[in-house]
Amino acid sequence: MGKKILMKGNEAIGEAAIRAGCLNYFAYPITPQSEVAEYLAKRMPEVGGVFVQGESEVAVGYMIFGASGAGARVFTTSSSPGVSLMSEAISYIAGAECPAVFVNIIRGGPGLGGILPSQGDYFQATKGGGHGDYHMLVMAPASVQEAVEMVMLAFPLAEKYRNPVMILGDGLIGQMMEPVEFPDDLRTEPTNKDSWATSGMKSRGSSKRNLVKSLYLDPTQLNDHNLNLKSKYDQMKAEEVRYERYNTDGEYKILIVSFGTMSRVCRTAIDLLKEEGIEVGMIRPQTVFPFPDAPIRDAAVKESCKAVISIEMNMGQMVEDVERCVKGQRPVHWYGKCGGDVPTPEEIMEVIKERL
Amino acid sequence: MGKKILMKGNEAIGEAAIRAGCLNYFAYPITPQSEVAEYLAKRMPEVGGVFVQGESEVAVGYMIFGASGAGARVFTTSSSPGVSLMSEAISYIAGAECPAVFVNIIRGGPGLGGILPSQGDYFQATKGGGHGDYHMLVMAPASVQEAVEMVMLAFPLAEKYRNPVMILGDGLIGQMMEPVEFPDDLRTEPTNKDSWATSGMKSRGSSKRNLVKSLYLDPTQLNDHNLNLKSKYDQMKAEEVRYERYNTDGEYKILIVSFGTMSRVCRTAIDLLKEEGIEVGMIRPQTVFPFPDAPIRDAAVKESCKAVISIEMNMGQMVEDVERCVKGQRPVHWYGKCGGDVPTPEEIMEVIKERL
Amino acid sequence: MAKTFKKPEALSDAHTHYCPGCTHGVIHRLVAEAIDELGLRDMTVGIAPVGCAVLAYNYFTCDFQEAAHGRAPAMATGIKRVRPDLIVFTYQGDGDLASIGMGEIIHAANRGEKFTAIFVNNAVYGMTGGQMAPTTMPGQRTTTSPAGRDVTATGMPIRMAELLSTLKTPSYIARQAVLRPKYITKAKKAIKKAFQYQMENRCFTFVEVVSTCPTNWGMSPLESVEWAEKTLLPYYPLGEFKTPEQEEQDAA
Amino acid sequence: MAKTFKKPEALSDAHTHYCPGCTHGVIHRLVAEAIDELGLRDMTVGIAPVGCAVLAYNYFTCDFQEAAHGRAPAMATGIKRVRPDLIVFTYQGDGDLASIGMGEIIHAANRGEKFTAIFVNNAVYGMTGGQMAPTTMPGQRTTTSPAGRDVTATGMPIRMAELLSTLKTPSYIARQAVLRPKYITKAKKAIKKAFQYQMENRCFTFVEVVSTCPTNWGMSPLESVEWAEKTLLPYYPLGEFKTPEQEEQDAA
Amino acid sequence: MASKNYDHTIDNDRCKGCGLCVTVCPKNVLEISETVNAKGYFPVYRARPDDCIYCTTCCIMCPDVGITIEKTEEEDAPA
Amino acid sequence: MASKNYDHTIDNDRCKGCGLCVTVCPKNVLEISETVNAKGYFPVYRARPDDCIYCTTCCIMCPDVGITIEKTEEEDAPA
Amino acid sequence: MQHEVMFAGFGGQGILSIGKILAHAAMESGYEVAWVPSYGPEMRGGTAYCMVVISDRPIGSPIIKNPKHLIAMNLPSLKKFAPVVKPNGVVLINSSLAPEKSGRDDVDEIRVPVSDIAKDLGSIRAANIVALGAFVARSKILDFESIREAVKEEFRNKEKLIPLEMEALDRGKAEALK
Amino acid sequence: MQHEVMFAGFGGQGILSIGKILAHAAMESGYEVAWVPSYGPEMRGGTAYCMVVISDRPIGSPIIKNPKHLIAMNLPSLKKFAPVVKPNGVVLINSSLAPEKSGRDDVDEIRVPVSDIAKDLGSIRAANIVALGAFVARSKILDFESIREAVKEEFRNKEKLIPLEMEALDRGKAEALK
Ligand SMILES: Cc1ncc(C[n+]2csc(CCOP(=O)(O)OP(=O)(O)O)c2C)c(N)n1
Ligand SMILES: Cc1ncc(C[n+]2csc(CCOP(=O)(O)OP(=O)(O)O)c2C)c(N)n1
Ligand code: SF4
Ligand code: SF4
Ligand code: SF4
Ligand code: SF4
Repeated sequence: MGKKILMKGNEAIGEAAIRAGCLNYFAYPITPQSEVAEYLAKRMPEVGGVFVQGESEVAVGYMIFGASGAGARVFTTSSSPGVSLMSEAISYIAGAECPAVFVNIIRGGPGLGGILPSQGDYFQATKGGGHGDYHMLVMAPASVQEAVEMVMLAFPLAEKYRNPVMILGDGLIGQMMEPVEFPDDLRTEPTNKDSWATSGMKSRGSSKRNLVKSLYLDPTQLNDHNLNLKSKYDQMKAEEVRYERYNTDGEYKILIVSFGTMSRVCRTAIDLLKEEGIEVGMIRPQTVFPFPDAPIRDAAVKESCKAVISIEMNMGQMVEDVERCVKGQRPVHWYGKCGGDVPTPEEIMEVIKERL
Repeated sequence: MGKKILMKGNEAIGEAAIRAGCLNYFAYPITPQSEVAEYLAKRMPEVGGVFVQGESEVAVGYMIFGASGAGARVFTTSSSPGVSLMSEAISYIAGAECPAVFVNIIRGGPGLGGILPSQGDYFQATKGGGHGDYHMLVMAPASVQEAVEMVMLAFPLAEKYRNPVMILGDGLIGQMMEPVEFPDDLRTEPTNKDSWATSGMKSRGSSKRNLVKSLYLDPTQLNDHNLNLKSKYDQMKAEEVRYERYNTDGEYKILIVSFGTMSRVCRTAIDLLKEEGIEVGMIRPQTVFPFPDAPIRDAAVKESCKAVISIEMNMGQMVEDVERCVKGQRPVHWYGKCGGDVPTPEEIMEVIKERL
Repeated sequence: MAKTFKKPEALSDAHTHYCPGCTHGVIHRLVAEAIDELGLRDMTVGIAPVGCAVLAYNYFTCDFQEAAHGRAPAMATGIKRVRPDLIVFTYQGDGDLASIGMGEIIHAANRGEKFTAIFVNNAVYGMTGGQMAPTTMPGQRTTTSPAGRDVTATGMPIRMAELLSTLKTPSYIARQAVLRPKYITKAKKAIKKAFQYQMENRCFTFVEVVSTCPTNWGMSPLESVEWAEKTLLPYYPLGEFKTPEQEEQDAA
Repeated sequence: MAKTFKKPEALSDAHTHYCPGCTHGVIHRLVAEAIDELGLRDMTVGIAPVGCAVLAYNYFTCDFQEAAHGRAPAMATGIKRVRPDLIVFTYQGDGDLASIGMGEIIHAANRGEKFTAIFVNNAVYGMTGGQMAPTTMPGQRTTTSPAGRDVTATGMPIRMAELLSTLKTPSYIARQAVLRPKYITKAKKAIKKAFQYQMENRCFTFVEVVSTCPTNWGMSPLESVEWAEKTLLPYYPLGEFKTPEQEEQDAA
Repeated sequence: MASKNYDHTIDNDRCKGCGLCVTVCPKNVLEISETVNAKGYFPVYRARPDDCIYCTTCCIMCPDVGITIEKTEEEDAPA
Repeated sequence: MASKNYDHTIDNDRCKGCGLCVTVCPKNVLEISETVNAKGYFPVYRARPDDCIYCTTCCIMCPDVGITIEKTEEEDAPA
Repeated sequence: MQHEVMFAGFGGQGILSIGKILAHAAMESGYEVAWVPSYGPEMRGGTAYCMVVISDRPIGSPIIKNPKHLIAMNLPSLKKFAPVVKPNGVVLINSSLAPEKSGRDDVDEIRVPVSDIAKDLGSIRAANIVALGAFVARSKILDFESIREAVKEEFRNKEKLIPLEMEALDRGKAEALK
Repeated sequence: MQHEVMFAGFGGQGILSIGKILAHAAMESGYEVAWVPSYGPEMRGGTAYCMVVISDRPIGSPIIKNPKHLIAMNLPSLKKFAPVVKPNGVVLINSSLAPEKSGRDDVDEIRVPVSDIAKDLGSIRAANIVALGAFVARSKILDFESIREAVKEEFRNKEKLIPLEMEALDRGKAEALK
């Protein structure tokens, strides 16, 4: 680990990508993530990397597709409306099995909404905003440091699965400054892509041409293709689930499920409740796809636990996954707010007390 | 009801919109729904309506937004990739509370995928393909006749909720010819929109100007706005759930949940199994949002019912909603195929027998 | 020579959120004056862009819709096609219209949609903090071209008025500026003419207005006006590029 | 005068799915010949559009990517920026490039992306069953203009070569046809020249090719060729519209 | 001259002190004040009101419609 | 003349019978046959092979690379 | 009872329209019907086919892997579909373009040179109607009159073609009953 | 212990940067820190503010409704934020632009004419540093040396400004300890 430096989330994300060996960045400005582009507009030339400001998010999505298809390690960053415009491209990239990293610094929605932190794109990110059967592997950081680590992890994962990976942050993660350390050791060499990438037959010394496509006109082939994609998503569910437990060792009356910025507020609330002698546990999904089904169910059915509350900066999205995996073993409640008015610890304490 | 005529699903959908009093249509060609545009290119001029071929689905989405915002009854049709390109617009339209009808004649995905029937856009349609907290009211027809009825119902519902409504069909519904009757009586007058639509102060005889927007920079306002949207979705859940039961009166060992084209195959399978003395029940959601939670749970917990199978022309999407509402009371399985190779009744029978 | 001057009715009393010296405000006023003088306020629908003018709907007193970034021309098309009797204008920045919205403006112009597009060219993305726009000048420093726009990597600035006037469909295409009173008076005329053509249901109408962005140019309002005159006007010449008269015969 | 003729290496043995007499096949062959003659096959990446040429990757023997409808220029940009040493070409129809892909082609051209765009103008949407394209001629009947294209409602056909050549960024822009051998030979030259400029890393290169769609025009192959010559060529003149030489000084 | 029948008002709170009007005034009537307004800007004021010829040039330049000129009474017959 | 040293082959199964080559042949060598091929098309054939001057015009026109011309042996010295 | 009829041939042989005529006749005769076409790029040349399902109760799955009957208008489609036809169904072969046999002994195979017949009726385009007449006559799937009506309906806008098409129907019928 | 400091004023008064300097100093002093800015269209004129959270253990929520301390660089921000400050916190008021009082008797209020001081130091832009110096000296939130270092760090690329900024810091300190 290097020394601690104070950095804005957006800039740290840009730097993390470079440290992870990603020197290709295409993006279109949008609040609250524009600082990534501004940072990399300066940094990429210094490290001999590529920075291109696309004409739109639609175009950027396909620049990413093309670059990734040609074998490059590549990423982009955007925010909610911009990500919607990329949803066709994300579906194509998943269908063509290309690795790529997308960062969504969520802002309030729907529509133009607002520019303050929100978690309103949970569904879009985890259930596939685009058409067809595909999933992204989605990680949700709760601090600038974690954003850095997840970005650096995203590239090898994208290549392991030849699938898009999304970092699901929010305006606070992007705009806030916190101390960060860059784990240099995480830097990974891109995997060998000679078997599929359109890198030019000559440069990979092969006489076999490569094809990057998502079209399968024959229904049986398309079904097989989808079964193959499904097997990758099943493998993610088996191998890539990441989550954090907080205060779940002892007895707790209530289990909170919360991710990203929202989980930090919950952590404070849990600490304050502890001082009042009220025990509350929390599971914080770090991957929201794959979702930590079993850990949440196990934590929910603990003798002492009377109810589960999914707390989100939205109108109730993750709660559907929580309900699904709690399987009716405990009542599942939801609390949330959106639009940037992040609930305070005091508010959360109230919500929890009502459920005791 | 008029007399029976033999009509292709796509053309029947176009005619149904006109019968429902929608004389404004904007679209971009895409297989397997292009016949809607071709049909209306002829028909709209005959009835003094508007047909515009937009330059792209992105543009079409906003033509719909503008026209609806100005108070017109308006709709469009597309297929999977085209709908992905409309997802930003759909989020804006929901955010600005404008009524509009979207028809998605699903084709195989992800990416370019194929052009044959599929149900791979269930997630996109029901969980919001676009960003932010919004839902469309989504109806899934199982026949050309039902497509007609749902289209005609879609406009009053869109206006009742000032929210986009989607008809979720598939390539078969669009391409197949079946006899249809047009219920003339369903034709509804557009609701009065003077309170919000930008119809021009003069023409609505008002000195109050109207504003159609989705931007709420103040977090409290944006939160309130979202709570208001949420209350509409809750109302849909209370008032608009539509579904059909098949063979659920007696005892059945297995409950199938299936919608659209797939449910027709299941119906045949259920009939054939009956002949073999095997009783299987089915719930066919006609609205997939709002989803028939309670009816499915009730049907699942029936004494005789040992298991629930969600059968879909995709890799397992609706099954998550089925799991959510069955709440672990019964094992929930999934069977599906995608890419256009629609499972046969024989196949479905096998699947059911394995679960007996 | 003494005259009176007051705020047009089509403008509200609201104070704008624009930075000191930003000429967005002047352009708002000119549009509002045209609407007043032609008596169109109660039959006009404006369309706000996504850009610094996103809140334009707070400053006008006619019906308004707010578009997504770049899509105002598609929304205007939707409105005009279902309500040809309404007067519709879009108000768009250069990131909005010339970058993400390029497809929409070209096709709306080419279909000959009968609305008026007011195109504010300030050579930069204002609202998001001064990134490079397609209209940014060679060598101009922005937050995404920190070393100055490198034309070998990003190409030359796009001249929308010239580009649109090459389309065969008849239209009214003009470029004016609001840098000094002498330009402002001409800009006013062009904008009014555009609305008049629209009233006659004549053709697509487009007025590009060279404007300033002191904040993101990092200059004082006065420096901005001078820089724009010196740097922008030579590359973005003022005048009428196309009128329906010229073209109607060809199209016939 | 006797000569030999055989299938270029860059073309596969696969029989195409194109309709009888469709000149897509001729254009494929010309591109393949240029690639062969310049010895580029093992360093070339082609990009298939969404359109009748969606399966182009089956007919070429070099690396290929398949784009989404209209987005090939963005994908080509992505590839060229990360692998400037590769030769990249897009192959796009008029619905693909001139309608949904308008924004992408204009911005790729204006950034001066160093790839070659082959633009097949057959005045109609082929694959989806003959809908109107931006290039459809006035009065031409299509499935979405059953009464013939009404220019008062849909505007005049868009001339992409002319439109792109008005951009200030240097580029090579030409239009040729493949209706008869005499045109085919010229088209071949233009395509080869485009690839040569790309090899020199010189500029964005664009060759529009006037082609036929017998199926959706509802004509025999021969009638199609004659109709295209009579109707399309007068509106879509052949030749070079822009060469980098002309422009490099201005841009400098 | 006519000017006496006119009223030149600067809306202190609308003014953002951009100073563009100062530079365009043919009579050099306007100056930026020393005191900040509620918005935190230093608004313009008429340093030499008597020189004003009510030509509206400042009004035309002002991006914030901060300056208005009204007639006070009927003009006298031209002197 | 040289032509004897050349071989003009029409790939019966590639041909879709569009007939474009027929119209461009300067020597009117080609005609559409009466018998359908496997694909269901009526392919062209060389009705008057001896008139062929091996100019490759048909090859250039053919959209399906259905016609090829190869050298058979070394050309004799020009007669 | 439920009948499934597969029509197959080259694009341009009028495959879809005879399917549609049969479906229409069946509907007018009071049956439930569904007509499912092949669509998509196959349209570019290649084979065209459609499936018509006729039933006396609501039709469940209109997607049929093993149809009861087959009308094969050319060789490729005979080869492709003959093997999947259910036993005892009618297999009508256009012997003008498909010189071979179905290779099935459990079906009612009839070989009719419908293209040649159409040619000497003066219009190769009528071949599909000849086939339709032959099929309906042989399969007795519907009352022959109803097909006459449906054909007239189909050519409503091409009045002057109707006599020819009627003759085509009858020539087909005659061949089938030979 | 956890301190939350709210910095507020006009855009252009250097609000965000003094927040950043404080956060940086705190980090270098071994504390956990988070700096949260206001962002978005408010930047167009209007009020700018930022929140700095300093703690000796991991910071939970960085979103604070009731900060411990307030630096109000103008009148609107004094009015907006004075009411929400926690009791016993420091409220520093730029009396040059905010002639009023906080109206709180449960906080440690100091009024410093930081703009005027900066003016006679020769640069109005240094007003924010004067305020920072005054605040840190009064609140003792950090060792004053660490702030000196952080300011030097901040002006690393504007070497020649450092003496001025140092003086600004000290003038602020002096005022605060008066
Ligand atoms: C789809 C989408 N992409 C990006 C943005 C972010 N965004 C808001 S305004 C803007 C550009 C504004 O610049 P311009 O159009 O030149 O207008 P100005 O602010 O200069 O007046 C951008 C990129 C957005 N809101 N939506
Ligand atoms: C996003 C999207 N929209 C629409 C389509 C449907 N589509 C496929 S090809 C095509 C147009 C093809 O026409 P053109 O580009 O002119 O090529 P041609 O077929 O004439 O060669 C369309 C609209 C699609 N696949 N994806
Ligand atoms: S940022 Fe620029 S364009 Fe936006 S209001 Fe400020 S000066 Fe005007
Ligand atoms: S449809 Fe038209 S463009 Fe497509 S292959 Fe057939 S002839 Fe060619
Ligand atoms: S009216 Fe004319 S003279 Fe008077 S202040 Fe304004 S610009 Fe100056
Ligand atoms: S080679 Fe020339 S002469 Fe011979 S068939 Fe072809 S076109 Fe005719």
